Amino acid sequence: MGLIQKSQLKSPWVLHFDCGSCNGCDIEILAALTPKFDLERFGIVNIGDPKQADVLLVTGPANKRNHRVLKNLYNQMPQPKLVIAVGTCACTGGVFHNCPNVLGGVDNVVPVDVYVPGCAVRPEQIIDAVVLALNKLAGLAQSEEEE
Amino acid sequence: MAIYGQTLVALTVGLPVVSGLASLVLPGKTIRSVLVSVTALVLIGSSVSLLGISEFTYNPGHIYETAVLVLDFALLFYFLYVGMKSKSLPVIGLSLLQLVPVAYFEFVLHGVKVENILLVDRLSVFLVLIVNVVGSVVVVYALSYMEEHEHHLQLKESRQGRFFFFMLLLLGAMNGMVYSNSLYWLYFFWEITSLCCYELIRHDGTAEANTNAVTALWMALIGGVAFIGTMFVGYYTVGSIALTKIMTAQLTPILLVGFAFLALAAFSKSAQFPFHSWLLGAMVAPTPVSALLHSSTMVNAGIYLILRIAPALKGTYLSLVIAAVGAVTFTLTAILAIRQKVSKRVLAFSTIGNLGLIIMCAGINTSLSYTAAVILLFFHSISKGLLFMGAGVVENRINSRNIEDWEGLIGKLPFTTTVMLVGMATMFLPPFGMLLGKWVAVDAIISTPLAFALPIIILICIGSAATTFFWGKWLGYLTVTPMTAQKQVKETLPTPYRFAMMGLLAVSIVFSAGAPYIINNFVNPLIGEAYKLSVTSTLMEVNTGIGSFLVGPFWIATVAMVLLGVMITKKKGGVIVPAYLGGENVPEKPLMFFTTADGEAEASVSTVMLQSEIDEASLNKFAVIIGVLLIIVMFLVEVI
Amino acid sequence: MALNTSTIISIVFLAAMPFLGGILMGVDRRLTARMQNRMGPPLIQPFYDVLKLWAKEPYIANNIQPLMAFMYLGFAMLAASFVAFQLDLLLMLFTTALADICLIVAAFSAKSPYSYIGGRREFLVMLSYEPVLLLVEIAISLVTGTFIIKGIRAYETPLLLLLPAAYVVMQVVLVVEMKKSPFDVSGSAHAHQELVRGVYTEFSGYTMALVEVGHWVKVVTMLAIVGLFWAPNPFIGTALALALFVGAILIDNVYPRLSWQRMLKTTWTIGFGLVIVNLLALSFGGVI
Amino acid sequence: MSKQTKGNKLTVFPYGPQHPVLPEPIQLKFVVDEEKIVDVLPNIGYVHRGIERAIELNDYRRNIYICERICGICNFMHGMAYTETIEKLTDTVVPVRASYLRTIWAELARLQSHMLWLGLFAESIGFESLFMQIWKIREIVLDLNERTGGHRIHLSTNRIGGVGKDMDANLISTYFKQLDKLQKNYDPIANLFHKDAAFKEKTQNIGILPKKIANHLGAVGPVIRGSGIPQDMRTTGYEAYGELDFKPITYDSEDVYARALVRVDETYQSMEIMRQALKQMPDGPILNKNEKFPEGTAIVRVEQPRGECFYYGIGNGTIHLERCKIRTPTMPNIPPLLHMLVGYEVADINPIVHSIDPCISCTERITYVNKEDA
Amino acid sequence: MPKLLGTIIRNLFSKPATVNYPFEASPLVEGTRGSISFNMDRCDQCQDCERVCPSAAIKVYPDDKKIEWDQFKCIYCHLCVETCMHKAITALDHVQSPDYKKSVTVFES
Repeated sequence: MGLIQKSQLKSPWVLHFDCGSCNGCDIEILAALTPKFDLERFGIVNIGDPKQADVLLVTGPANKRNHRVLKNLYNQMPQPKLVIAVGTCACTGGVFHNCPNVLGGVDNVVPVDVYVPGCAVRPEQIIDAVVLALNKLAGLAQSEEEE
Repeated sequence: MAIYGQTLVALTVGLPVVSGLASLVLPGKTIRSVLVSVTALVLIGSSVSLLGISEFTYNPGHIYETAVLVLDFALLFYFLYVGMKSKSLPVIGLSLLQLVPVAYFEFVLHGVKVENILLVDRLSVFLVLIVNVVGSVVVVYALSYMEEHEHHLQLKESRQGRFFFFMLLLLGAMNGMVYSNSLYWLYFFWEITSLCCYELIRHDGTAEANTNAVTALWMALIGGVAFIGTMFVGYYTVGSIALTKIMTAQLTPILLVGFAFLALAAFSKSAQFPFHSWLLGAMVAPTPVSALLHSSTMVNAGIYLILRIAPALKGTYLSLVIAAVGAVTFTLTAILAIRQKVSKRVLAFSTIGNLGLIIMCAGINTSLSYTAAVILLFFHSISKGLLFMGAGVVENRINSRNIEDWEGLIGKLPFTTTVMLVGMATMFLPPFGMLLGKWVAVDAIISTPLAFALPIIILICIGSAATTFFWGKWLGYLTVTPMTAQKQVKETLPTPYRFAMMGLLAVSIVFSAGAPYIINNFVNPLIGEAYKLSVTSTLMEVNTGIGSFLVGPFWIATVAMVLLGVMITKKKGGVIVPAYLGGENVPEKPLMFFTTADGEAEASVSTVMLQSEIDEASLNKFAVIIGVLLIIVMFLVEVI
Repeated sequence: MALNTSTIISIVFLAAMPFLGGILMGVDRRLTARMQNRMGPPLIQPFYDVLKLWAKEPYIANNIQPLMAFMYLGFAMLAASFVAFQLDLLLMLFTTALADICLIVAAFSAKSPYSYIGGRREFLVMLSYEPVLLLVEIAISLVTGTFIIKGIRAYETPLLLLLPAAYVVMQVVLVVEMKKSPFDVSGSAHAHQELVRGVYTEFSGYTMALVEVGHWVKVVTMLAIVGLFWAPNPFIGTALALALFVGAILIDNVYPRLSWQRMLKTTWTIGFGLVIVNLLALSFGGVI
Repeated sequence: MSKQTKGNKLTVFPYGPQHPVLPEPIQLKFVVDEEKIVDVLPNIGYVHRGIERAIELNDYRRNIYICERICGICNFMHGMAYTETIEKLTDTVVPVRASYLRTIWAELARLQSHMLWLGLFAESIGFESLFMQIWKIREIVLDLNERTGGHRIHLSTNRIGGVGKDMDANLISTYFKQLDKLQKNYDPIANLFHKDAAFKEKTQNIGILPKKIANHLGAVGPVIRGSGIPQDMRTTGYEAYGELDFKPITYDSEDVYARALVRVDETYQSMEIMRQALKQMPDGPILNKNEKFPEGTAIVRVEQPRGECFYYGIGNGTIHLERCKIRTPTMPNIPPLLHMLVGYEVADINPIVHSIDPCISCTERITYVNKEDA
Repeated sequence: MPKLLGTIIRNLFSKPATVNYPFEASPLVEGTRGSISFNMDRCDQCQDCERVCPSAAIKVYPDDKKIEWDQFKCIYCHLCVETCMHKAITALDHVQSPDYKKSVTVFES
């Protein structure tokens, strides 16, 4: 069992969904994949297909139009799965907090495991967030084993 | 022993004719069913019994010879009548081209006398087996099919008597043909198959059916004319029209022209380029007709003729041209089949292509290639019969011949579709027999001189990839099922359907798995008559000396894999989730997605046809031109 | 069957094939990363991926799909065993086609437009590399006189010296087979494309793991065939195979994805053209 | 459509809102015949947040930040356009140095955006290593961004009446140095875009947008310049552009390749403009504070990386704007996009969609009418 | 000849451009806009920062002399730093780290 758990920690494939952000965080996520930051060091691949993804990176506030898309994508991801809210908007709505069409943070729609503040977030923060999320997954897997 | 053999010969030729006549005369569905079923059983039984008999000759007697003569003239006059009725110049012309020379040949030259009129050897027996087993199954299948068909057409008066008469007559004529040693008798039975073919194609009586039937007829009549050419050549060079005499005679250019005539006849019957259009037109007939024409009878007549004369042509240029015609046909039809929409047209192109492959193998004319040809012939008949029967059932169920409507058929007609899927797999995938044949064919090609083999190698490479393509995409399209966990649909089928399809399926699988046995016991003895043996097969393996096909281990591995796969996937199980649709799935509706203004749209898929890439019209034209050119070359090479 | 040394070696080789494939994929990802001036994942990353996928919650598209995914791996292994036990090369090719068909049926059966178009493209991939590979194999056996690998290995002259063009053609075949740019039309390992994941779109969890391993095995099988080009010395053969492997990665990194029409044109013209020229040269040279 | 394809069953599939090639949610419903695109229907609104309404609700001084976050890529230009609008409404004169700084940073943003686009475009055509290469170089621009404004993406240096940060001599020399480094690294990539045969094959003769139709459908920015029409808002001479020497870049081949080349050349152009501006920039104040409340109407048009951006503001003398209408460049480019797509293959979807450089978060604001006021 | 070939081969034999971030520090640029900190001794609860904050991340409770700063709502624009007349807000250059839960930093005198 140890081997599989280790694999889960070593190979988080991410799915990125833009929920209505300003693009700042999106391009930083992409930037995190590029040579300077190279998320692939951690086995991270931007897979783009919810059915094969482990980590859902959400940017931007949930709004009245796209919350169903977010929900759908989350439901199409098999367990174990993690959700990381990337950016201030995804955490709370941020600068869009009083926009009429915005529901607020994405935790209104799907359960969020890690919140990353920043507008826009820096690639280093994304790396930190993934490490945090994986720690949480490790904790989860351990507690399951105890049961 | 001889008596026993002669009885079986008489049975296989006479019984279908008699029971066919009976079905024409006797009314009633039950009587007909019983009659046909019994005939089928007897035919299967007697053809299997024939396997135990070694070579013998047989002269039926004067009365039969006279009868053949009279009937032949009657037949030719009928063709003339048909030509006049349908105002078809080719039919009239070709009928006259036969009538006059035959009359001259018979009444002036008295050339039809032959010592051994009938000759039963391994090749005949093998062909009889194919004709009767597959043919009988198709005829039984037709019992159910024609009921549904006539119900569908809402006919007031049943025309099934006529239908089964010609079906059975076709079987009888085929049997008679493969026994014939006299070219005249061969020619006579040949013309009867043409007649049956004509009558069966126009069975439904629509305008399209009539036109296509006439086309089929005049193309078949070209074969008849070619036969007469051979008869004259035989008479003037060898002094006899017995096949055995002609084949053993010293090859002279004139004699080769005679063989070229026979090859031409074979091409016209086997629908090789440029004669492929009649077989495509024959699709208008009820499906059992197609099943019969494509699998075991009609087209096999041409193959039989080529296989029969091939040993005499060893090492001639004529043989190479025959191979070239086959190879070109194989490749071009495989490409054309990709873009066909009508299910039966795909099957038809596949038939033409596979016949081309067999003719190519016969033309290459080595021991190995001849083996390949026989294996291919055997398995092709079974698989194609199966596929046509499946296609017929589907057609009657969903009222469409368009394969675009076949999407996800496995959910609607699980039994028939499974039969079809396996049937398709037997056509092009290992470890089934057709692929074994193709594999032997490739081995055969590389053991021939390169200068000649290279173009054929390239044609085969392209052709077999295209074959995989068009079968595979069709096979895949049948499995396109929506994502919901749906209830298993029960499919009810009449017994003849079930019997026919299950029977042929079982035959196909068992013989594929037992291919080494088949090769040892049926194919090799047949090869041994004309060639040195080159394929050795043990219980598990077929070895050509160039490669080895491990039939046994392959089957064991495949079966083990399926079992293991079922076990593991059962254990793992899984939750069925809707398809990926960009996250806009409509809840509870697996194939719908939200689109503009929150409207719902259905995600759909089309078939793969490469319609904009393959230009059928110009390819067809090209095929005809190259076919005509090759035939001209075929007659010219003798001069060299 | 008596267990002798060569049989044991064959069994070990067969069992090692998936692992070899995994390591090669790791090397591939590492090399690709380095070519892009990145550090890249650990070498055994592909194993992490597959193990993780295996343990994920099983999501399937329908009941046919998992079985077909398993059959894909199974037939890929069967094809590999033809190489491992030094049997018939031609049969190996047909078995590979069978594996491909299984993958495509799995993709088709999901009735998802993306995986369907991916499957359609996978057919075109087959259409483009199969005849060429068949021709190369025929060329090999025209030279050696046999399709059986054991016989090919017993041939004394290294094939590379006789069939240099066929070796070059194998590079094209390998690029297509490894699903690398410019011919990753049906679904590439990790690159994004218009079809999301193409033929892999509807696989998830253990079905994806099966397909992934199947792909590794197929790549190793193909490399093993390349190794035949210098059969007398297995080390040089391996080096030849690895050279093409690195070549494929290099090509992947310097080309964008081209259309399937282009793929078909390239493989057919290069494949048929070069092999025919090579064979004709050999024929005039009197070798065959 | 040709005769042959008539009556075939068609494939229908949604492209987006989540799609790995699209960083942003937009849905295009495609109807394809085998692989040929027959019809395409756009579905937008996934990023709609109601920013225009929020601008009306907020204190007008706070809106710079929300405007900047209309789009993270052209954030500086949105902030600039908004401040220009307010400056027009409040009759504020911007100091010369401030307008030069704005010009420099606007071009820096263009540089960043075009590099980002070139990378994304490379990835969309399956050229991952080129994507990595371009984005590696782009880090130089982001570095300059961070040195200037303290953040990699959002500069946030616009203030009403000028700019909030100045550049000292040290920073200016860094700019020159980094620009040279950037250009040196960028040359081989530009060379690739101009000359690589495979790249040409992938992008030439697809997504054709004839000059006439481009004009008719109102395309803007590199899209219309790729169709040979030299339309560039910078030539109107806002901020310091009037004093700088540049010409709009156009290509005549009307296809995806032309649009890519327009952007490739514009990166050089941006670098050149920045160098000119940095050299010509006078000393002086950078902020001119004005406490008036906005009144009247104003229209501002700036050239963003994606094309013309249009701001229309109505002030009523209070702390709130009466109305603020923003038309961003992607919106007018969507109808031309639909025209470009039909008739090409599925494989061409990515390059064609990316050729307009879609910025959906820019696009998605609908007109919001307050019932009580109307 | 593909134009990228030279670059690719050069890349292969040169050191990766990657900063191995969590294991080695990422070089921080001077003047990065990071978190903020309130110096409550200088603050006179004028609420200017609360008014200008574009995302309403700062809440000033003048009665309790307490400031709540929601670091998950803050957009790190440092407008408050610019605005504060008493220079009571310090701009830090380290960015806020991610967390499992959203939390609010409270500054009390």
